[in-house]
Amino acid sequence: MDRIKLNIYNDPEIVKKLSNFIKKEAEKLKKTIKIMHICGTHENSIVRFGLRDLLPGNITVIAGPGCPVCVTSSRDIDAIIELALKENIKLLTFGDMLKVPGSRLSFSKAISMGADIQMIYSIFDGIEIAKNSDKPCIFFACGFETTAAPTAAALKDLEIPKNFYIYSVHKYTPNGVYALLKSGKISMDALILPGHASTISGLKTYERFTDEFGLPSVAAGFEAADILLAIALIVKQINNKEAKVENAYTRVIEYEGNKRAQQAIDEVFYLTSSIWRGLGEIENSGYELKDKYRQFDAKKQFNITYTNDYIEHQKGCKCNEIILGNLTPKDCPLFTKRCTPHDPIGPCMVSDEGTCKNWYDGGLI
Amino acid sequence: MDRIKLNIYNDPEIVKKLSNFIKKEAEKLKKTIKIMHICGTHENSIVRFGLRDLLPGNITVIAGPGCPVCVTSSRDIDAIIELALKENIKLLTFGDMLKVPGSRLSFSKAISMGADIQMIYSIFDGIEIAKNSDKPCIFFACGFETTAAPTAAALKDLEIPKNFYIYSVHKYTPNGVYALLKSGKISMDALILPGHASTISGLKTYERFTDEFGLPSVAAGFEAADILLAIALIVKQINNKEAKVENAYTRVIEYEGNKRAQQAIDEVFYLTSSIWRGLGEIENSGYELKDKYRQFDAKKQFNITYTNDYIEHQKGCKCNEIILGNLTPKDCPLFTKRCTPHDPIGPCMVSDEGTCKNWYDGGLI
Amino acid sequence: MSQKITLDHGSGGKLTLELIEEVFKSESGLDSAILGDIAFTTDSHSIKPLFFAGGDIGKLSVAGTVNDLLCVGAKPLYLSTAFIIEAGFEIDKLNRIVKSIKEEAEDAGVKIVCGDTKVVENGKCDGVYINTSGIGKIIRPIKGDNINDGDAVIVSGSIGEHGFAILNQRENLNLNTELRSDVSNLTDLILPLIESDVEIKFMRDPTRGGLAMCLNELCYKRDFGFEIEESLIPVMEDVRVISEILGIEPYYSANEGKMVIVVSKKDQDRALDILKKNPKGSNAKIIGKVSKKTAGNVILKTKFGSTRLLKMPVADKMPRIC
Amino acid sequence: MSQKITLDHGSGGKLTLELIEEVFKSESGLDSAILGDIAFTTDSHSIKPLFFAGGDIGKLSVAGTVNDLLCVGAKPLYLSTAFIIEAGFEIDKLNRIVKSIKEEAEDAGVKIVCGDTKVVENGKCDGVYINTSGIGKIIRPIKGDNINDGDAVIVSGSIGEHGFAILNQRENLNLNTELRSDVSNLTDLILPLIESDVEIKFMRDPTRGGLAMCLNELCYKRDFGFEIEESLIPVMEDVRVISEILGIEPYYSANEGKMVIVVSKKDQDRALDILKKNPKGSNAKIIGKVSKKTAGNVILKTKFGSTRLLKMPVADKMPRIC
Amino acid sequence: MCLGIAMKVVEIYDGGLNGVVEAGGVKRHCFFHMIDDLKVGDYVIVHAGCAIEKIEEEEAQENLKLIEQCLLGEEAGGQDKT
Amino acid sequence: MCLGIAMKVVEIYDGGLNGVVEAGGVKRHCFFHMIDDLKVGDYVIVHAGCAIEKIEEEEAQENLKLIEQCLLGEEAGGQDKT
Ligand code: SF4
Ligand code: SF4
Ligand SMILES: [Mg+2]
Ligand SMILES: [Mg+2]
Ligand SMILES: [Mg+2]
Ligand SMILES: [Mg+2]
Ligand SMILES: [Mg+2]
Ligand SMILES: [Mg+2]
Ligand SMILES: [Mg+2]
Ligand SMILES: [Mg+2]
Ligand SMILES: [Mg+2]
Ligand SMILES: [Mg+2]
Repeated sequence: MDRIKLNIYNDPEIVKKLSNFIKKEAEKLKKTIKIMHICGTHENSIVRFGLRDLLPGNITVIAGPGCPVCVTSSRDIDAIIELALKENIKLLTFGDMLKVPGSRLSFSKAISMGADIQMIYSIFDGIEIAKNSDKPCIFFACGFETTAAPTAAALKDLEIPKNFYIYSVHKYTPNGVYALLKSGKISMDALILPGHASTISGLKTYERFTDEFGLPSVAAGFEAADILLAIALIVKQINNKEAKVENAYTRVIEYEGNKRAQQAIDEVFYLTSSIWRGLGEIENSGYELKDKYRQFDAKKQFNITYTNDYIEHQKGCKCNEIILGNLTPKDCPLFTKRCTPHDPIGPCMVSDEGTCKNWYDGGLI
Repeated sequence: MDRIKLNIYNDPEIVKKLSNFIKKEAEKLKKTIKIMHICGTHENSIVRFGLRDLLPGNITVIAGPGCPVCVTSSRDIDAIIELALKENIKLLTFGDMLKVPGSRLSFSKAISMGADIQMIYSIFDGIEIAKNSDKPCIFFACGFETTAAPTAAALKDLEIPKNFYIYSVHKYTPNGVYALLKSGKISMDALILPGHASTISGLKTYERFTDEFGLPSVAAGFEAADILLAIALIVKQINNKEAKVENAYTRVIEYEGNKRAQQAIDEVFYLTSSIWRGLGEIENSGYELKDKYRQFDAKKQFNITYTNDYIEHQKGCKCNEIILGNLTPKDCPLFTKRCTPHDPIGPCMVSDEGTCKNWYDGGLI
Repeated sequence: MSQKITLDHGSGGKLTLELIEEVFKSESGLDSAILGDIAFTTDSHSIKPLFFAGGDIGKLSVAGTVNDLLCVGAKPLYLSTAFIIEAGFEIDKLNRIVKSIKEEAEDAGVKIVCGDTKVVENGKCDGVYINTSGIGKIIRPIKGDNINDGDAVIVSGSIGEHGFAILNQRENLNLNTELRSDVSNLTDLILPLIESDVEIKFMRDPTRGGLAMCLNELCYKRDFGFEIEESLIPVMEDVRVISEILGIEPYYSANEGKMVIVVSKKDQDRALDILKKNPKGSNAKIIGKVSKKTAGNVILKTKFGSTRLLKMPVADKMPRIC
Repeated sequence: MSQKITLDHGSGGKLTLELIEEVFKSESGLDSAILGDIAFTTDSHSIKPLFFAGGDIGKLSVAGTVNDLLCVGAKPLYLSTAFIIEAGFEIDKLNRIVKSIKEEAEDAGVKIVCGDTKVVENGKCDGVYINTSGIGKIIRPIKGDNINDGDAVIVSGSIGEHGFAILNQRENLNLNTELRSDVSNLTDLILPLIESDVEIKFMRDPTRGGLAMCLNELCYKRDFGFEIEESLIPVMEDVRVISEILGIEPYYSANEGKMVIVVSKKDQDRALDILKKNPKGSNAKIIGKVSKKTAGNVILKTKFGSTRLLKMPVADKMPRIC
Repeated sequence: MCLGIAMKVVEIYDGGLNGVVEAGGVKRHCFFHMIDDLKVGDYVIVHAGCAIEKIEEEEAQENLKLIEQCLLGEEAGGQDKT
Repeated sequence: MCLGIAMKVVEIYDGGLNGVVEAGGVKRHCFFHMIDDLKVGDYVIVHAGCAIEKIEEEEAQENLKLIEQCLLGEEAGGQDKT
């Protein structure tokens, strides 16, 4: 990679130096600090690179509500599975969504019961599938602003076949996390801000985190050096008694975010209150299609039934506390026993971004 | 079988004696005679027991239009297959019908294309299937009066579920054969009358065969002795210059037929003109449901499309001439080459009652 | 040959034979390969219903492979089992099948030494398919050569039971009968024959396509045929009745625990004696003989003194009514 | 264990292992059975798509069984092939598959000596399933015993190619890549090793579940584990990129032409030399060692000096996006 | 046409409309809608699960007599090896 | 959240809306709806088949500088074995 040296971020020398720097810097810390990241892919990198091994004992890194699959409500999963079983439709969704348990069924289990559900890699592939299908194709669109942006851009700029519909469960991270901070449900000493979601939203929106809650907030990329750099900057801020938004992933994130993406989102979606699995309703945190796009809105074009007895977490599952960073999977009595990636009890055991799954796969247990 | 000695009819001693009697009696014949049976099961018995081996050279036994599967028109087969492929229905029919080629498809091939078609042994089993199904179940009802009678009795006497329908291609033998005789399409020196169809119709209706065409006509059962007895009686009639209807199957056939069966048929069906595959339309030869039973009549309750370009016999197929007894399978260039029971060209190669199939399976070729 | 595989290609009849010739270009015609002093064979089993009167797919898949090893004069020793299972299949049923495999293997004196398990999408399999492959030790190779005019044809017991028992259940024919599949390994029955000095020319288990297929296959493209006395073929009364009800001759109905054995004429009675010592052979019969005159054909002589060809079945026979 | 079989039971991962333990009660843990001086193995193959970049189900089914025979120190000799074919399957495709089987068998030096063909209803199979069973002559039995601390772990080439090539095609991921399945028999590569005096402790082909499954299975419930240096594992650049695009580590992606070999430390370099003489072994690497300390576990040491568990996969990994 | 076989009535219910027939140990449900005055022990011809006619003893005798008449003619005429 | 990887733009069409990206020999169709002024040779972050941001050279330099600043601090502070 010619001019832009991307290899540097997983160079062992640099990583070790950053690790040493953090250890040195951490000696000055007055107490053990808890740094929360809010991005499943960060958790994945941390586990994969063994980064917790490289941190001093007085720095704990925990995972917050950063997996869009984990925070998708059973209410929506139940409703769309019901539709797929009842009507002659094709349901499209991302691979990580397939095993997420709803109240009774996951998408995978619905497939065994005859539902036509297909994994896609991208909304654009989904549109192609619809073009070649004579069924209504509904894209169960999950994901944070990073994924909402392509959905919006596609609807805005592409010719969408008449049989292609969106069921949006897209969510907006900054508002979700802000609400949780405000409610006191989560607490930490500093935040690692998401790398890719922030390319869309930009970092300005996170200034309220520093201003209102005094939390050092540093955006990070996904290589080992990226995450350690963010932690280094956080520790420096804490030692300097600062609390500011910093960008440790400048090669990708612009402070103002991606204007074109923001415009596409604004054009297509509006923000409204949304249920986050296990966390309840959070205002201004969910993307719904604007009326202008109602013809593509599965929620409006199909007769979708919602029930009130949906189950977000089976008894015993600590997912909601784990998502909030209050507990770790080790605190859940079901972890690795009744709850495994094969037969997950809670959503955190499903996606490779889910904390429980991440710990199951590669955690040192 | 206690009082009623049924074993006697396949006793080798008796069969040999009858054979000898025929040979003796045949010495008196002035010319080679051609005896036609009009029953596929007779052909089957003749082949299975090797009866042609037991006849003298001047007696030829040929097969007439006696296989209900062979005379079912492609027009009906095409129409019902089309419906089964298009609509969400279950089609029921007898095992022998499955491989009969229509213009393009057989029932078997339609199954591979996703049609829901099930073999049944009896209409009564079909009714039970309908009771346990939430689909409309259409019974493609083929067969001569022998089979039309149970269909009629069932409709008349049983509680029929609302989702059970009849597509009748039932046919009435005596009228069909009478029309063929009258048209001169078939010719022979004598007839073996069907054993089981005659239990329903009785033998009186065949008196027009002897009266109008001077044909000795003897009804026979299906054991080796039954058939030889009928042939013996025929040869005797010819030698005596007689032409009368005789019953060589008195243990089963009553001369007047089965009155209750006739009543059931009259109650449920009316006779009308009907297409016999390869033979064209024959008046008063097809059973259609009376208006009273229209609610069960698939032809009235479903939107069935008939085309005019249905193909009764593929090019080269001699089925129609074989059915008429004018040719034998050996005269067909396709026999055992392009036309086999696996991929039959004509209907005569399908049913074990079909002459071509019978010759293929056990004929000495 | 048509452009697409049809069910008939798998019926074990003529189409299967042609497929094997034309696509697989295999010509051995033996139930097992003879490789020096070992025999090797394979069979995949799919059957509906999986559990049937007299057995299940597990028992069937062991018996079938054991019997194929016996056919070439081998003592069956080792079996592999490979499962293809449909997602959604009940583990209970799987346990029953595995149990049945173990019991039949024990009865047959073989060890199951390796296995495999694959799971396919729901609907992409009919419950479970089982492949068994087997290894046996050749006691003496029986290759179907040196067949002479007049050699005796023996069938080890009454025919047609498996096919009709299955058909009745599969097609819901509602025939209430004690009839059970004859599925069984024949180690105890056949091994003594192999170990005797009876001159065995050929053995084959008359499975798919029944006795008719088995005899026709044995003489397919060979310089001999068979003359069979119809009245000598052992058929149980219930099989005979079902045959009449369904309009299917019992010769076309599958067996899974019978053997057709061709022995030199001089040894025919001794062979029968050996078979009859075992209960499984109590109905064994000499049903006819090898005939060079009828090369490639199976002639059935009726009890009336007439003859006819017993043809190779083309496809599975279906019950008929009209 | 759940009451019903799921696709995960067939993923080759942890659930498969548990199913085999609990239902089949098999414990050998070897890829082939060792029966005196012969090896015997079986595998049924179902793959979607049937024809893929780098091979097809025919090649796969030969290579898989040949490689399993090599695993126990046998020279592969004979193969059986048993087809389950869906009615409606094109005979042309069947011919291509059979051709491919023959070519791979020839390349592997094995003879196909027996076969079977079954046809099932349209929809009751995914085109075709093929079982191959194989017999080999034991050159020296490799049973996975006598494993010592410090024994070297070798992988015969770069990993993950088969799994990603298939996934890309099967799920229509539209990745335009030169990547091809590595499917291949390893006779030429491994036989010289077996015939050498290198002290081989254990061999296994890292198929379903990839390297992660293979290593975990080797030490499953054993008194040793592995310490693997992540940076030593050979991964082609395109596999690494696809791994990142899909969010699936290459350790979980299947291989069909690779071997994991545990040799005594003293022989590790000689083993590597032998492998590297063959083009198929040109990327062979020593990737780690046996460690008694980590019994039952596979520890991955990152290039950053940190460690983590490389867990046994539970189910097939699906591409992820969020 | 019309495969039919003789079976013995072993059970009758529903006022004579339904029952069970048997032959060689094989039993099957059978419909008797078309047969009058059926008794257990009677023989019927069963076609497609339905009795289409009863086999009466005297008529069976008659059938045998028909054969005998022929054979008497033959026996009188000249017997060969049989 | 949001798996994304850096890939190089190797083809652009549809007036900049569509194109092809590449990494390690793997190419994939990519949508560029959200990126202005894209040129062949540019690097983008691809998420779910869509470029979500461009990686600019000067910003990449900046990123390295950030690390260097830390490490300078460290090098000054006390270097261990590395
Ligand atoms: S281990 Fe399973 S049950 Fe426990 S918190 Fe995680 S997802 Fe919930
Ligand atoms: S052999 Fe076939 S083509 Fe010829 S007449 Fe008979 S059915 Fe027709
Ligand atoms: Mg076999
Ligand atoms: Mg066999
Ligand atoms: Mg296996
Ligand atoms: Mg294997
Ligand atoms: Mg293996
Ligand atoms: Mg076979
Ligand atoms: Mg009467
Ligand atoms: Mg009467
Ligand atoms: Mg930009
Ligand atoms: Mg930028």
